[in-house]
Amino acid sequence: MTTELLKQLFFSMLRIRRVEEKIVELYPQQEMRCPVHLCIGQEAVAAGVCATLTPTDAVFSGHRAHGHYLAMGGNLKAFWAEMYGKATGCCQGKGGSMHLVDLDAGFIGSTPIVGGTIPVGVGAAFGAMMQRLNKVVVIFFGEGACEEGVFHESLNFAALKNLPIVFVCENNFYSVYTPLSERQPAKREVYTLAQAHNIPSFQENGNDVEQVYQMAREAVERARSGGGATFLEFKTYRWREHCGHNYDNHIGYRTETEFLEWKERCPIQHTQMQLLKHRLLTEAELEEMEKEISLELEEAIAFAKSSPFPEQQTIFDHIYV
Amino acid sequence: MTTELLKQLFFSMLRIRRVEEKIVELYPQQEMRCPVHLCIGQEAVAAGVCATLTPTDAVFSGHRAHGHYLAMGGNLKAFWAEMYGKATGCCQGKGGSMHLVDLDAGFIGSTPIVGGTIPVGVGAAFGAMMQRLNKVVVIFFGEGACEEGVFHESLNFAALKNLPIVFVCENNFYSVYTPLSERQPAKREVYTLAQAHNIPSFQENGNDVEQVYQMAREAVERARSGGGATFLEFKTYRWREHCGHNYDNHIGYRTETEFLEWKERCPIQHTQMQLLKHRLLTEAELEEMEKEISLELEEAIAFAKSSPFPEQQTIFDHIYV
Amino acid sequence: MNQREITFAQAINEALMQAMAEDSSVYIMGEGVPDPKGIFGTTLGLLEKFGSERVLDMPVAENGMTGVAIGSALMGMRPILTHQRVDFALLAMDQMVNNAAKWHYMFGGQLSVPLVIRLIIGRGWGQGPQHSQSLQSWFAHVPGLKVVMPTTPRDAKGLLLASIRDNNPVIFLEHRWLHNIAGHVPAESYTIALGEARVARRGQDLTIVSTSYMTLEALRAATWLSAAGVEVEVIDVRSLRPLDAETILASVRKTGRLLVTDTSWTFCGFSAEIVALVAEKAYSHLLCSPCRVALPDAPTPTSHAVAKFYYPRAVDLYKASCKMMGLQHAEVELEILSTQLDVPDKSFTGPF
Amino acid sequence: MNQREITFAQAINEALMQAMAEDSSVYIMGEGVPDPKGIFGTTLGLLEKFGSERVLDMPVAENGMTGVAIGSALMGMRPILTHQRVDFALLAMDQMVNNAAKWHYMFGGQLSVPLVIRLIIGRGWGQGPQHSQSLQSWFAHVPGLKVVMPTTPRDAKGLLLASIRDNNPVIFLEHRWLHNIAGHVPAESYTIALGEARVARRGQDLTIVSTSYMTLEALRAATWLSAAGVEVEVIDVRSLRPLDAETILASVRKTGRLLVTDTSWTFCGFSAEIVALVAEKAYSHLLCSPCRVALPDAPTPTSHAVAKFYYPRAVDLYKASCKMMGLQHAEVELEILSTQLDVPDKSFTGPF
Ligand SMILES: Cc1ncc(C[n+]2csc(CCOP(=O)(O)OP(=O)(O)O)c2C)c(N)n1
Ligand SMILES: Cc1ncc(C[n+]2csc(CCOP(=O)(O)OP(=O)(O)O)c2C)c(N)n1
Ligand SMILES: [Mg+2]
Ligand SMILES: [Mg+2]
Repeated sequence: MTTELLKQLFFSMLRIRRVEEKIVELYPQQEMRCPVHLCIGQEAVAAGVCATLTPTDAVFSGHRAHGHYLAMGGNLKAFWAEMYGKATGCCQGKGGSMHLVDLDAGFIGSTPIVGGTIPVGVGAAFGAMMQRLNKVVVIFFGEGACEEGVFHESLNFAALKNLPIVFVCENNFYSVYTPLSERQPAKREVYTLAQAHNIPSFQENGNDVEQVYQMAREAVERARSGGGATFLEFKTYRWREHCGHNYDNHIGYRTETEFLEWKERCPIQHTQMQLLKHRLLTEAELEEMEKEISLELEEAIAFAKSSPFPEQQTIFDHIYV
Repeated sequence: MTTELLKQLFFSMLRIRRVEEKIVELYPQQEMRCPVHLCIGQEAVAAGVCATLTPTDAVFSGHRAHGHYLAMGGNLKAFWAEMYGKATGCCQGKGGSMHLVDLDAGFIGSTPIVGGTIPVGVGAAFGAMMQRLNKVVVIFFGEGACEEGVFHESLNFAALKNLPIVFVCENNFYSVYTPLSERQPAKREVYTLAQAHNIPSFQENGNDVEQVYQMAREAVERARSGGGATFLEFKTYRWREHCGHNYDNHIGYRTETEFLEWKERCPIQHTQMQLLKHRLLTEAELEEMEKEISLELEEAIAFAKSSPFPEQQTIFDHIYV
Repeated sequence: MNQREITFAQAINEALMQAMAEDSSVYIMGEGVPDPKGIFGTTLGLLEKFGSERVLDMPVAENGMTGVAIGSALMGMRPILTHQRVDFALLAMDQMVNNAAKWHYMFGGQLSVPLVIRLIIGRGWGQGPQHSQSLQSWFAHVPGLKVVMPTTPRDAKGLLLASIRDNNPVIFLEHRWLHNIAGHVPAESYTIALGEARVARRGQDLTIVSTSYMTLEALRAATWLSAAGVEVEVIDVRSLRPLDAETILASVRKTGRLLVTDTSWTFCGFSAEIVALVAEKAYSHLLCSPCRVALPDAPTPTSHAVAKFYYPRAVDLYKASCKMMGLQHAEVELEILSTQLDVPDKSFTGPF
Repeated sequence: MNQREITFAQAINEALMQAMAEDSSVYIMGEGVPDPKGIFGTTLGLLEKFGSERVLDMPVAENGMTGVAIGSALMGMRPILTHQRVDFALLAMDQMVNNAAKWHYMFGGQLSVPLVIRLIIGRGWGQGPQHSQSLQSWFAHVPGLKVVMPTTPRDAKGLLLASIRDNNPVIFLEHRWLHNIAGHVPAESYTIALGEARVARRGQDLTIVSTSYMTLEALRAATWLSAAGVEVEVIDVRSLRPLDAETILASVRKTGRLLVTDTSWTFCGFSAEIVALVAEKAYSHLLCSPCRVALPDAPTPTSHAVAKFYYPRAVDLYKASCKMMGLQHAEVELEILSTQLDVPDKSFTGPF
């Protein structure tokens, strides 16, 4: 991996982190009046996978989608405006945090029904193939979504039609507060489910952006060259509460120890250390990055705050074309 | 396998065949005014599996359920009366061919929504386990049902809770007129889907009642002794049209050759030859069996024909308890 | 004047043929679509003409395949998804309602889902509780969906072509008992606008608002009523959502009497909406209580001996109308009662 | 007299506690049931008391788990299945409607499905199009299901206990904005019969028929109207199926005016059924057009800036009532308009 690329991946992760942290900071102002599912701790998957794509590809995601949207280059102003319920939001205020879209960036949409965008993504790949568009579709979802029947229906069809898809499962071990042990049989790795549908399936450390990138690149290449779908399971960890801006280790569904172990394995810290250690990144450059992000953030938030709310009658806009 | 048992299995298959053939004979009279999904050609699975169960176990099935009902010892009179839409039918006329039940025989129910009874069967096993009932649940379905998401949801839960279930998949290669190749990825055996859920899974010739029996017995024993669920895939073949009493090889969705090959492998013929060859069955005994079945059939049909139709107001019976 | 007659099923088939020929982004998918029976004949010949890429069967996976259709629509395709019975769509409510109906809305008008879902509803020949439901009232409840139920072959073709060209998800419900009925259908490609009811018969004494197959029963009742001196106006709704409220209200304002008949359950059903609409908007014009004749409050029993009492018929509309008109209805020997009631016509020998 | 006050959520919790203590075949299952938040507090403490065999979480697999619940019910268990939002039940319509609603019927009365499905509906705090639907009209359409929507803590407990003891599948819909509202609840175990409406306020000028949270809005409007000299009778439906038609009809026969308010979409919704019922059965008693005040014909927008106009409020009921009474409604400074409209109370800070 070139230094340039690694720095790019690092920047992408850092940017996601800072955006999420800004939500943490501002959420208590009660101006973002919608549920938020933060991805702090999971940034490497978003950054690593999306770096292998172009805006002419197509990305889908679920409720925990901020990172995917941002890593694909989704417009930050439109993102913040959407969080604030403004008319200038990426969904004109119709969606909030759980519905993101930026067609120019290839981010087709995220929705909060668990598993809901999986068949839609498969269909997008199918539609693109029928139209001979050279599009790779990436669908992000959690390990919980693999319990929904529609996940299997989607994989079966993807395999049947040899569709250009990369299924990206972020296995963070929990569905809301429920551990895997209460939901799936013991000693069965998630990625083997996809294998059963004849889809090449791999498992990797989701907190190492280089490994994520390598694995995703192979999968995307396979898809692009007609080799069909791939399933990637990345083990990772969500730091904050399932929904909301707080920490919640104290409420008892997981241990502080477990959290701290994963915090140790912070994907951003990890890459930063490597970059610094090998002198691929200077402290000055790092500061520059932080400044760039912070500036962009300030602008976006100012934009969001100063944007108008949608008018009452927009309730009836866009129900039908 | 004891001769006694083999003869019993043979008799069970023969009885199913003769019942189905009688439907073929009488259906054109237009007194059975409901869809019928005959299992001619697939009798070995029903006979072999159900012989390993007792009436305190619980069996579920789908649209092609006649054989399962009969092999479990479902009441023949109530069966015929149901086919004729009579008040004395096993569902009092509410169900017809696609809804069979005989609680005394352990046949809990069959319904025609593909995959619809799979989670219900799993739930029955769960309920029985919670109540410490020593019950094994068998769920019959076709390979088409394995495409429904609920199939996977059910298997996941069965594995998670280590439930006493035998999943029996009759793979007859078609869903209505659609071959497997248009529905599932090539070179992927159906039983491997279940394996992915951590369920011991096997594949066997579904036209050899001895093999079916052996495999089912192991699975039932595993379930009964706390070993959890097993998935059995039996390859077999439906001779008649998907729904109805005719042959339909001429309409073009499958070849006459394919049909004839499978007809050669008639499960009943196969066992009969073996029994006769080893002189375990005499021609006289065979005749006796035929006579017994024919007599039982005549009685059942007479019962059905002479039974009253349900009264108009029964439309409103049994909507609520 | 071209008075070419073809059946409802042939009209559907012709619409599909023409839509696919006109627009290469139209494709059709469903269990049985390319098979030798071709969805009661409605998809026959499509495979041969347009190939297996555009005319395809599918796994038995209704929710997933609905999602697939939606996704392909987002990429510019115009999928037509078909289920042989509306009951199977119960597995796909998530994708139909959570995604198809809302995609355009929830992303602020970006992209749309030009999807047609053909669902076949039926009655008779022992279909029973899980194979003969009629769920239009559910679909009509959901903003973002359009819901169409043609009665005549001409409407079947024109409405299907309009549905396919529509950029929104359209639920297109075909009653099985209409498939074999013939009528005049123009040969060329044409559309009938969604959202316009059809006045199937003019009259000034009583308005019957009907959906799908019940329109035929209404017309039958109207003939008998005419003989008894009552002129019925029959309004074939055609499009349940958007609804042509004006045509219905105008008729009731004229006749002062409203009878609604529908193939779905009465309670909380589409017929309730029509009565509510009229009660709210034309209350002062009503000369007597409005009335609903739709499915009784029970699942479908299978036995033909009782199913024949389950489904409302022309005779029920006739009786209800007489009552509304204050007529002592003659104990007419109604022909309909002498025939088998679980088949649409003599050629039908099951299963569906 | 014991005037112990607890919240709606506590009342649900108490009902669950008592039902599980009384009957060992009762078990409760759902995403989040045993977790630290305990379904908005309604299932807290159950795990500790009854153990993980009877209080369990589940995979994210709504259709399958509904089937599992049904199967266990067939074997004599009494499952209570819970989804944190009704929208998730869209994935389970197949098992709810094809199986749960029909099992008893389609097998001729053998076995039954004593299943309670708790579904939570809500509004506000940016839940948006896929997380705030209100689907009671769908469930109420289906014979074989019972549909319950309590408003008061007392009813919540009594109706839930009755639902659990009922041998049929009961869809039990809780409005999220009711959970924190306190009221008198008897400590002992008691039931309130399904199928009986509650007259929440007596009056002779106008009848408001309301469901769930809208009952509170109706009572608020009734207070204002009383000040304007209009005495409103508020009927809290409680049980949508079976429906207590008699109480509603008797009230309308007395008042001559009907306003229906419901948390679901207006078009083809439950409010249409009530208007249709009254139009059919009490037409001659109506002094003016009946009126519906329910959700507008749009998916839920997320932005709080527009969501506040989306949901009907007491003020809308007030205005509609004034119109029906022929009153020029004073441009009152209605307190409600000055507060945030996307939260039930000040303690609420999201997300749901
Ligand atoms: C169909 C459906 N069922 C349940 C929920 C409630 N829910 C929201 S997020 C979530 C967790 C899903 O877990 P996972 O897929 O692992 O994603 P994670 O939150 O861990 O990123 C659940 C169950 C939902 N949104 N949709
Ligand atoms: C949910 C659902 N989808 C579609 C159908 C239509 N259908 C009836 S039987 C059948 C074939 C199923 O194939 P399989 O499970 O292999 O059973 P087989 O008929 O081969 O015994 C189908 C698709 C249905 N009954 N239910
Ligand atoms: Mg997770
Ligand atoms: Mg098959």
